[in-house]
Amino acid sequence: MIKNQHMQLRVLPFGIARDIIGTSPFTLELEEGARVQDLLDRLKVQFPELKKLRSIAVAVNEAYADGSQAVTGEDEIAIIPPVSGG
Amino acid sequence: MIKNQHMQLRVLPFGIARDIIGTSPFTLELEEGARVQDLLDRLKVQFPELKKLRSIAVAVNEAYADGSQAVTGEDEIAIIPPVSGG
Amino acid sequence: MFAILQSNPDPGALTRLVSGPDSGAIDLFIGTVRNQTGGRAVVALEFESYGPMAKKEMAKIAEEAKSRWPVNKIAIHHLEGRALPGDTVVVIAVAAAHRAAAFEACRFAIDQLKERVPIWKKELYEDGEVWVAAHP
Amino acid sequence: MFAILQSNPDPGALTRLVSGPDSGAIDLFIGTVRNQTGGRAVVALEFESYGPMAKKEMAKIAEEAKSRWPVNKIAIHHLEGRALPGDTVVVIAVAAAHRAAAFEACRFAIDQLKERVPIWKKELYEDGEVWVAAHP
Repeated sequence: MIKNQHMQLRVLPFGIARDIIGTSPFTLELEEGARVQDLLDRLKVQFPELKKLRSIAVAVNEAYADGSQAVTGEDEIAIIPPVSGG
Repeated sequence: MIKNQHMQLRVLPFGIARDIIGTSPFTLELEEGARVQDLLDRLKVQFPELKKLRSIAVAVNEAYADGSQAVTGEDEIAIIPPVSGG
Repeated sequence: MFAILQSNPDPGALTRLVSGPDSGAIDLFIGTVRNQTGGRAVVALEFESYGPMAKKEMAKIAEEAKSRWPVNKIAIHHLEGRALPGDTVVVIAVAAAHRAAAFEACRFAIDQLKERVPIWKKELYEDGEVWVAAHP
Repeated sequence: MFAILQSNPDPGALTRLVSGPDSGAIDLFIGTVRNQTGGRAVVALEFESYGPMAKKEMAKIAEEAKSRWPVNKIAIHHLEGRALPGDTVVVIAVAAAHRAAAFEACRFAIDQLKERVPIWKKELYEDGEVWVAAHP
Protein backbone atom coordinates (compact mmCIF):
# COMPACT_ATOMS: atom_id res chain seq x y z
CA MET A 1 0.00 0.00 0.00
CA ILE A 2 1.37 3.37 -1.11
CA LYS A 3 0.92 6.19 1.35
CA ASN A 4 -0.16 9.47 -0.28
CA GLN A 5 2.13 12.43 0.28
CA HIS A 6 0.59 15.33 2.15
CA MET A 7 1.35 19.03 2.15
CA GLN A 8 0.73 21.80 4.65
CA LEU A 9 -1.10 24.77 3.11
CA ARG A 10 -0.90 28.26 4.57
CA VAL A 11 -4.35 29.81 4.32
CA LEU A 12 -5.30 33.46 5.05
CA PRO A 13 -9.04 33.86 5.60
CA PHE A 14 -10.42 37.44 5.43
CA GLY A 15 -13.52 39.26 6.62
CA ILE A 16 -16.33 37.00 7.70
CA ALA A 17 -14.31 33.96 6.59
CA ARG A 18 -11.73 34.78 9.26
CA ASP A 19 -14.50 35.11 11.83
CA ILE A 20 -15.81 31.66 10.82
CA ILE A 21 -12.44 29.88 10.67
CA GLY A 22 -11.23 31.65 13.79
CA THR A 23 -7.49 31.87 13.10
CA SER A 24 -5.33 33.54 10.48
CA PRO A 25 -3.11 32.21 9.09
CA PHE A 26 -4.74 28.81 9.25
CA THR A 27 -2.91 25.61 8.30
CA LEU A 28 -4.67 22.98 6.21
CA GLU A 29 -3.30 19.59 5.25
CA LEU A 30 -4.18 18.28 1.78
CA GLU A 31 -2.75 15.60 -0.50
CA GLU A 32 0.00 16.60 -2.91
CA GLY A 33 -1.50 17.71 -6.23
CA ALA A 34 -4.62 19.18 -4.64
CA ARG A 35 -6.38 21.97 -6.47
CA VAL A 36 -8.24 25.07 -5.35
CA GLN A 37 -11.55 23.22 -5.58
CA ASP A 38 -10.28 20.47 -3.25
CA LEU A 39 -9.25 23.11 -0.76
CA LEU A 40 -12.68 24.80 -0.89
CA ASP A 41 -14.47 21.46 -0.53
CA ARG A 42 -12.42 20.59 2.52
CA LEU A 43 -12.95 23.98 4.15
CA LYS A 44 -16.71 23.80 3.63
CA VAL A 45 -16.82 20.40 5.31
CA GLN A 46 -14.72 21.59 8.20
CA PHE A 47 -16.54 24.97 8.52
CA PRO A 48 -20.14 24.53 7.29
CA GLU A 49 -20.88 28.22 7.95
CA LEU A 50 -18.79 29.02 4.85
CA LYS A 51 -21.51 27.40 2.73
CA LYS A 52 -23.97 30.10 3.78
CA LEU A 53 -21.94 32.90 2.22
CA ARG A 54 -23.12 34.54 -0.98
CA SER A 55 -19.87 33.56 -2.65
CA ILE A 56 -16.39 32.46 -1.76
CA ALA A 57 -13.30 32.93 -3.89
CA VAL A 58 -9.69 31.86 -3.53
CA ALA A 59 -6.57 33.84 -4.35
CA VAL A 60 -3.23 32.16 -4.86
CA ASN A 61 -0.20 34.42 -4.46
CA GLU A 62 -2.35 37.57 -4.54
CA ALA A 63 -4.34 36.77 -7.69
CA TYR A 64 -7.77 35.19 -8.11
CA ALA A 65 -7.49 31.47 -8.90
CA ASP A 66 -10.07 29.18 -10.45
CA GLY A 67 -10.97 25.76 -9.06
CA SER A 68 -8.60 23.85 -11.33
CA GLN A 69 -5.45 25.65 -10.23
CA ALA A 70 -3.01 23.44 -8.31
CA VAL A 71 -1.73 24.64 -4.96
CA THR A 72 1.47 23.84 -3.08
CA GLY A 73 2.90 24.45 0.36
CA GLU A 74 4.86 27.38 -1.06
CA ASP A 75 1.74 29.32 -2.05
CA GLU A 76 0.05 32.08 -0.12
CA ILE A 77 -3.62 31.15 -0.26
CA ALA A 78 -6.36 33.65 0.63
CA ILE A 79 -10.02 32.90 1.30
CA ILE A 80 -12.10 35.74 -0.09
CA PRO A 81 -15.72 36.12 1.00
CA PRO A 82 -17.91 38.66 -0.91
CA VAL A 83 -15.93 41.89 -1.15
CA SER A 84 -17.56 45.17 -0.11
CA GLY A 85 -15.08 47.99 -0.59
CA GLY A 86 -16.01 51.51 -1.60
CA MET B 1 -48.85 111.35 -40.19
CA ILE B 2 -48.17 109.66 -36.85
CA LYS B 3 -44.57 109.55 -35.78
CA ASN B 4 -43.53 106.21 -34.27
CA GLN B 5 -42.20 106.35 -30.74
CA HIS B 6 -38.60 105.20 -30.35
CA MET B 7 -36.77 103.68 -27.40
CA GLN B 8 -33.12 103.49 -26.43
CA LEU B 9 -32.00 99.92 -25.69
CA ARG B 10 -29.02 99.15 -23.51
CA VAL B 11 -27.15 96.23 -25.08
CA LEU B 12 -24.25 94.27 -23.57
CA PRO B 13 -22.32 92.32 -26.21
CA PHE B 14 -19.99 89.58 -24.94
CA GLY B 15 -16.99 87.67 -26.24
CA ILE B 16 -16.48 87.95 -29.97
CA ALA B 17 -19.72 89.98 -30.25
CA ARG B 18 -18.14 92.71 -28.14
CA ASP B 19 -15.05 92.64 -30.37
CA ILE B 20 -17.30 93.05 -33.43
CA ILE B 21 -19.57 95.77 -32.00
CA GLY B 22 -16.66 97.54 -30.39
CA THR B 23 -18.28 99.05 -27.30
CA SER B 24 -20.08 97.70 -24.25
CA PRO B 25 -22.63 98.75 -23.24
CA PHE B 26 -23.85 99.71 -26.68
CA THR B 27 -27.00 101.80 -27.24
CA LEU B 28 -29.44 100.87 -29.97
CA GLU B 29 -32.55 102.80 -30.98
CA LEU B 30 -35.59 100.74 -32.00
CA GLU B 31 -39.30 101.47 -32.33
CA GLU B 32 -41.47 100.93 -29.27
CA GLY B 33 -42.85 97.41 -29.27
CA ALA B 34 -39.77 95.91 -30.90
CA ARG B 35 -39.00 92.29 -30.22
CA VAL B 36 -35.77 90.33 -29.76
CA GLN B 37 -35.84 89.30 -33.43
CA ASP B 38 -36.06 92.94 -34.55
CA LEU B 39 -33.06 93.76 -32.43
CA LEU B 40 -31.04 90.88 -33.89
CA ASP B 41 -32.02 91.83 -37.44
CA ARG B 42 -30.93 95.41 -36.87
CA LEU B 43 -27.61 94.38 -35.30
CA LYS B 44 -26.83 92.03 -38.19
CA VAL B 45 -27.42 94.85 -40.68
CA GLN B 46 -25.30 97.25 -38.71
CA PHE B 47 -22.54 94.66 -37.95
CA PRO B 48 -22.47 92.08 -40.78
CA GLU B 49 -19.65 90.15 -39.07
CA LEU B 50 -22.25 88.93 -36.58
CA LYS B 51 -23.84 86.90 -39.39
CA LYS B 52 -20.68 84.79 -39.65
CA LEU B 53 -21.00 83.45 -36.11
CA ARG B 54 -22.07 79.87 -35.53
CA SER B 55 -25.01 81.12 -33.47
CA ILE B 56 -26.15 84.20 -31.66
CA ALA B 57 -28.54 84.33 -28.73
CA VAL B 58 -30.09 87.13 -26.74
CA ALA B 59 -30.67 87.30 -23.01
CA VAL B 60 -33.14 89.74 -21.50
CA ASN B 61 -32.62 90.49 -17.82
CA GLU B 62 -30.18 87.60 -17.39
CA ALA B 63 -32.33 84.88 -19.00
CA TYR B 64 -32.35 83.52 -22.54
CA ALA B 65 -35.12 85.10 -24.62
CA ASP B 66 -36.69 83.86 -27.83
CA GLY B 67 -37.24 86.05 -30.89
CA SER B 68 -40.83 86.91 -30.03
CA GLN B 69 -40.06 88.44 -26.63
CA ALA B 70 -40.71 92.20 -26.47
CA VAL B 71 -37.93 94.45 -25.17
CA THR B 72 -38.06 97.86 -23.52
CA GLY B 73 -35.63 100.54 -22.51
CA GLU B 74 -35.72 99.19 -18.96
CA ASP B 75 -34.32 95.81 -19.94
CA GLU B 76 -30.74 94.65 -19.71
CA ILE B 77 -30.11 92.98 -23.06
CA ALA B 78 -27.11 90.73 -23.65
CA ILE B 79 -25.77 89.53 -26.98
CA ILE B 80 -24.52 85.98 -26.55
CA PRO B 81 -22.24 84.44 -29.18
CA PRO B 82 -21.51 80.67 -28.95
CA VAL B 83 -20.56 79.93 -25.34
CA SER B 84 -17.38 77.97 -24.62
CA GLY B 85 -17.00 77.58 -20.88
CA GLY B 86 -15.48 74.57 -19.19
CA MET C 1 -22.90 76.93 -4.52
CA PHE C 2 -22.60 78.70 -7.90
CA ALA C 3 -19.77 81.11 -8.52
CA ILE C 4 -17.60 82.84 -11.08
CA LEU C 5 -14.18 83.32 -9.50
CA GLN C 6 -11.11 85.37 -10.30
CA SER C 7 -8.99 82.57 -8.79
CA ASN C 8 -8.76 78.87 -9.63
CA PRO C 9 -11.73 76.85 -8.35
CA ASP C 10 -10.70 74.54 -5.50
CA PRO C 11 -11.84 70.90 -5.69
CA GLY C 12 -11.44 70.50 -1.90
CA ALA C 13 -13.65 73.50 -1.18
CA LEU C 14 -16.40 72.24 -3.49
CA THR C 15 -16.21 68.79 -1.94
CA ARG C 16 -16.78 70.33 1.49
CA LEU C 17 -19.66 72.42 0.12
CA VAL C 18 -21.62 69.37 -1.04
CA SER C 19 -20.69 66.71 1.53
CA GLY C 20 -23.05 65.60 4.22
CA PRO C 21 -23.91 62.49 6.21
CA ASP C 22 -26.83 61.67 3.88
CA SER C 23 -24.49 61.37 0.87
CA GLY C 24 -22.36 58.30 0.21
CA ALA C 25 -21.04 59.35 -3.19
CA ILE C 26 -19.55 62.54 -4.59
CA ASP C 27 -18.61 62.90 -8.21
CA LEU C 28 -16.31 65.78 -9.00
CA PHE C 29 -15.52 67.03 -12.46
CA ILE C 30 -12.38 69.14 -12.79
CA GLY C 31 -11.68 70.92 -16.06
CA THR C 32 -8.07 71.99 -16.60
CA VAL C 33 -6.15 73.80 -19.32
CA ARG C 34 -4.38 71.59 -21.85
CA ASN C 35 -1.09 72.72 -23.36
CA GLN C 36 -2.31 72.21 -26.92
CA THR C 37 -5.48 71.97 -28.94
CA GLY C 38 -5.57 70.24 -32.28
CA GLY C 39 -1.77 70.12 -32.19
CA ARG C 40 -1.38 73.91 -31.77
CA ALA C 41 0.45 75.01 -28.60
CA VAL C 42 -1.75 76.98 -26.19
CA VAL C 43 0.04 79.70 -24.21
CA ALA C 44 -2.96 80.71 -22.09
CA LEU C 45 -6.74 80.95 -22.00
CA GLU C 46 -8.73 84.07 -21.30
CA PHE C 47 -12.23 83.53 -19.88
CA GLU C 48 -14.92 86.17 -20.02
CA SER C 49 -18.33 85.72 -18.44
CA TYR C 50 -21.67 87.38 -18.01
CA GLY C 51 -21.41 86.73 -14.31
CA PRO C 52 -24.92 87.30 -12.91
CA MET C 53 -26.56 85.31 -15.70
CA ALA C 54 -23.88 82.60 -15.56
CA LYS C 55 -24.69 81.99 -11.89
CA LYS C 56 -28.41 81.86 -12.67
CA GLU C 57 -27.88 79.34 -15.46
CA MET C 58 -25.69 77.21 -13.18
CA ALA C 59 -28.49 77.20 -10.61
CA LYS C 60 -31.04 76.22 -13.27
CA ILE C 61 -28.84 73.35 -14.42
CA ALA C 62 -28.56 72.14 -10.83
CA GLU C 63 -32.35 72.30 -10.40
CA GLU C 64 -32.88 70.34 -13.60
CA ALA C 65 -30.35 67.73 -12.50
CA LYS C 66 -32.09 67.40 -9.12
CA SER C 67 -35.42 66.89 -10.85
CA ARG C 68 -33.96 64.08 -12.97
CA TRP C 69 -31.74 62.19 -10.50
CA PRO C 70 -31.85 61.63 -6.73
CA VAL C 71 -28.95 63.93 -5.82
CA ASN C 72 -28.56 65.96 -2.64
CA LYS C 73 -26.28 68.89 -3.49
CA ILE C 74 -24.60 70.37 -6.55
CA ALA C 75 -21.95 73.09 -6.63
CA ILE C 76 -20.39 74.71 -9.70
CA HIS C 77 -17.44 77.15 -9.74
CA HIS C 78 -15.87 78.58 -12.88
CA LEU C 79 -12.83 80.78 -13.35
CA GLU C 80 -12.96 84.19 -15.02
CA GLY C 81 -9.83 85.82 -16.44
CA ARG C 82 -6.52 84.29 -17.42
CA ALA C 83 -5.58 80.61 -17.06
CA LEU C 84 -2.33 78.84 -17.89
CA PRO C 85 -1.80 75.22 -18.97
CA GLY C 86 -2.45 72.95 -15.99
CA ASP C 87 -4.73 75.47 -14.24
CA THR C 88 -8.16 74.43 -13.03
CA VAL C 89 -10.90 76.42 -14.74
CA VAL C 90 -14.10 74.66 -13.68
CA VAL C 91 -15.13 72.32 -10.86
CA ILE C 92 -18.51 70.66 -10.53
CA ALA C 93 -19.32 68.63 -7.41
CA VAL C 94 -22.40 66.44 -7.06
CA ALA C 95 -23.30 64.59 -3.87
CA ALA C 96 -25.88 61.81 -3.76
CA ALA C 97 -26.81 58.87 -1.58
CA HIS C 98 -25.62 56.50 -4.32
CA ARG C 99 -23.01 56.76 -7.03
CA ALA C 100 -25.07 56.24 -10.20
CA ALA C 101 -27.02 59.46 -9.65
CA ALA C 102 -23.86 61.40 -8.76
CA PHE C 103 -22.13 60.34 -11.99
CA GLU C 104 -25.16 60.96 -14.22
CA ALA C 105 -25.95 64.37 -12.75
CA CYS C 106 -22.31 65.52 -12.87
CA ARG C 107 -21.99 64.53 -16.51
CA PHE C 108 -25.27 66.30 -17.28
CA ALA C 109 -24.10 69.44 -15.47
CA ILE C 110 -20.81 69.81 -17.36
CA ASP C 111 -22.49 69.02 -20.70
CA GLN C 112 -25.15 71.67 -20.01
CA LEU C 113 -22.59 74.19 -18.74
CA LYS C 114 -20.68 73.95 -22.00
CA GLU C 115 -23.90 74.44 -23.94
CA ARG C 116 -25.64 77.32 -22.18
CA VAL C 117 -23.74 79.04 -19.37
CA PRO C 118 -22.61 82.45 -20.72
CA ILE C 119 -18.84 82.04 -20.48
CA TRP C 120 -16.48 82.57 -23.40
CA LYS C 121 -12.99 81.21 -23.86
CA LYS C 122 -10.28 82.78 -25.95
CA GLU C 123 -7.26 80.62 -26.76
CA LEU C 124 -3.96 82.47 -26.92
CA TYR C 125 -1.18 81.01 -29.08
CA GLU C 126 2.37 82.21 -29.75
CA ASP C 127 1.16 83.89 -32.93
CA GLY C 128 -2.49 84.75 -32.45
CA GLU C 129 -5.72 84.17 -30.56
CA VAL C 130 -9.15 82.68 -31.23
CA TRP C 131 -12.55 82.86 -29.56
CA VAL C 132 -13.30 79.15 -29.21
CA ALA C 133 -16.30 77.77 -31.14
CA ALA C 134 -17.37 81.23 -32.35
CA HIS C 135 -17.39 80.34 -36.04
CA PRO C 136 -18.76 77.27 -37.84
CA MET D 1 -1.09 55.52 -7.65
CA PHE D 2 -2.73 52.60 -5.83
CA ALA D 3 -2.82 52.52 -2.07
CA ILE D 4 -4.53 51.18 1.02
CA LEU D 5 -4.22 53.86 3.70
CA GLN D 6 -4.74 54.01 7.44
CA SER D 7 -5.91 57.62 7.04
CA ASN D 8 -8.69 59.16 4.94
CA PRO D 9 -7.83 59.37 1.23
CA ASP D 10 -7.32 63.00 0.14
CA PRO D 11 -9.12 64.14 -3.04
CA GLY D 12 -6.63 66.99 -3.51
CA ALA D 13 -3.66 64.65 -3.34
CA LEU D 14 -5.16 62.30 -5.91
CA THR D 15 -6.00 65.20 -8.20
CA ARG D 16 -2.34 66.28 -8.11
CA LEU D 17 -1.22 62.69 -8.75
CA VAL D 18 -3.13 62.43 -12.02
CA SER D 19 -3.01 65.99 -13.39
CA GLY D 20 -0.80 66.97 -16.26
CA PRO D 21 -0.75 69.40 -19.17
CA ASP D 22 -1.97 66.70 -21.58
CA SER D 23 -5.20 66.24 -19.58
CA GLY D 24 -8.14 68.62 -19.85
CA ALA D 25 -10.57 66.61 -17.72
CA ILE D 26 -10.35 64.89 -14.37
CA ASP D 27 -13.21 62.90 -12.93
CA LEU D 28 -12.97 62.19 -9.24
CA PHE D 29 -15.14 59.73 -7.36
CA ILE D 30 -15.29 60.18 -3.60
CA GLY D 31 -16.98 57.54 -1.48
CA THR D 32 -18.03 58.66 1.99
CA VAL D 33 -19.74 57.04 4.98
CA ARG D 34 -23.48 57.58 5.23
CA ASN D 35 -25.11 57.87 8.64
CA GLN D 36 -27.65 55.16 7.86
CA THR D 37 -28.23 52.20 5.60
CA GLY D 38 -31.71 50.94 4.86
CA GLY D 39 -32.99 53.20 7.62
CA ARG D 40 -30.70 51.70 10.30
CA ALA D 41 -28.31 54.18 11.95
CA VAL D 42 -24.65 53.45 11.24
CA VAL D 43 -22.24 54.29 14.08
CA ALA D 44 -19.05 53.44 12.19
CA LEU D 45 -17.56 51.26 9.48
CA GLU D 46 -14.60 48.97 9.86
CA PHE D 47 -12.65 48.19 6.70
CA GLU D 48 -10.36 45.21 6.38
CA SER D 49 -8.24 44.54 3.32
CA TYR D 50 -5.84 42.06 1.82
CA GLY D 51 -3.50 44.93 1.09
CA PRO D 52 -0.93 43.57 -1.37
CA MET D 53 -3.58 41.89 -3.52
CA ALA D 54 -5.91 44.91 -3.26
CA LYS D 55 -3.21 47.14 -4.75
CA LYS D 56 -2.58 44.62 -7.55
CA GLU D 57 -6.30 44.43 -8.39
CA MET D 58 -6.51 48.24 -8.41
CA ALA D 59 -3.62 48.34 -10.88
CA LYS D 60 -5.31 45.71 -13.06
CA ILE D 61 -8.55 47.71 -13.09
CA ALA D 62 -6.60 50.80 -14.16
CA GLU D 63 -4.89 48.86 -16.96
CA GLU D 64 -8.23 47.55 -18.19
CA ALA D 65 -9.72 51.04 -18.12
CA LYS D 66 -6.76 52.40 -20.09
CA SER D 67 -7.21 49.70 -22.71
CA ARG D 68 -10.90 50.62 -23.11
CA TRP D 69 -10.85 54.45 -22.99
CA PRO D 70 -8.27 57.09 -23.92
CA VAL D 71 -7.28 58.09 -20.39
CA ASN D 72 -3.87 59.30 -19.23
CA LYS D 73 -3.65 58.50 -15.53
CA ILE D 74 -5.70 56.70 -12.88
CA ALA D 75 -5.15 56.72 -9.12
CA ILE D 76 -7.10 54.77 -6.48
CA HIS D 77 -6.77 55.12 -2.70
CA HIS D 78 -8.88 53.23 -0.15
CA LEU D 79 -9.04 53.48 3.61
CA GLU D 80 -8.34 50.55 5.93
CA GLY D 81 -9.58 50.55 9.53
CA ARG D 82 -12.31 52.57 11.17
CA ALA D 83 -14.41 55.26 9.45
CA LEU D 84 -17.14 57.47 10.89
CA PRO D 85 -20.16 58.99 9.11
CA GLY D 86 -18.95 61.72 6.74
CA ASP D 87 -15.45 60.25 6.41
CA THR D 88 -13.94 59.64 3.00
CA VAL D 89 -13.17 55.96 2.44
CA VAL D 90 -12.27 55.77 -1.23
CA VAL D 91 -11.11 58.21 -3.90
CA ILE D 92 -10.64 57.40 -7.57
CA ALA D 93 -9.14 60.02 -9.89
CA VAL D 94 -9.04 59.66 -13.67
CA ALA D 95 -7.37 62.18 -15.98
CA ALA D 96 -7.97 62.25 -19.72
CA ALA D 97 -7.66 64.66 -22.61
CA HIS D 98 -11.46 64.83 -22.86
CA ARG D 99 -14.24 64.40 -20.35
CA ALA D 100 -16.22 61.50 -21.82
CA ALA D 101 -13.34 59.07 -21.29
CA ALA D 102 -12.66 60.40 -17.79
CA PHE D 103 -16.28 59.84 -16.72
CA GLU D 104 -16.58 56.40 -18.31
CA ALA D 105 -13.30 55.11 -16.91
CA CYS D 106 -13.98 56.47 -13.42
CA ARG D 107 -17.39 54.83 -13.31
CA PHE D 108 -15.86 51.57 -14.54
CA ALA D 109 -13.14 51.74 -11.89
CA ILE D 110 -15.48 52.18 -8.91
CA ASP D 111 -17.87 49.50 -10.24
CA GLN D 112 -14.96 47.08 -10.63
CA LEU D 113 -13.47 48.01 -7.26
CA LYS D 114 -16.72 47.10 -5.54
CA GLU D 115 -16.79 43.80 -7.39
CA ARG D 116 -13.27 42.44 -7.09
CA VAL D 117 -10.82 44.40 -4.92
CA PRO D 118 -10.33 42.39 -1.69
CA ILE D 119 -11.65 44.87 0.84
CA TRP D 120 -14.36 44.06 3.37
CA LYS D 121 -16.67 46.43 5.17
CA LYS D 122 -18.30 45.78 8.52
CA GLU D 123 -21.15 48.08 9.51
CA LEU D 124 -21.38 48.87 13.22
CA TYR D 125 -24.77 49.80 14.67
CA GLU D 126 -25.81 50.75 18.20
CA ASP D 127 -26.86 47.14 18.78
CA GLY D 128 -24.77 44.96 16.51
CA GLU D 129 -22.56 44.65 13.47
CA VAL D 130 -22.75 43.07 10.01
CA TRP D 131 -20.21 42.15 7.33
CA VAL D 132 -21.77 43.90 4.34
CA ALA D 133 -22.97 41.69 1.46
CA ALA D 134 -21.58 38.51 3.03
CA HIS D 135 -24.86 36.59 2.94
CA PRO D 136 -27.47 36.28 0.18
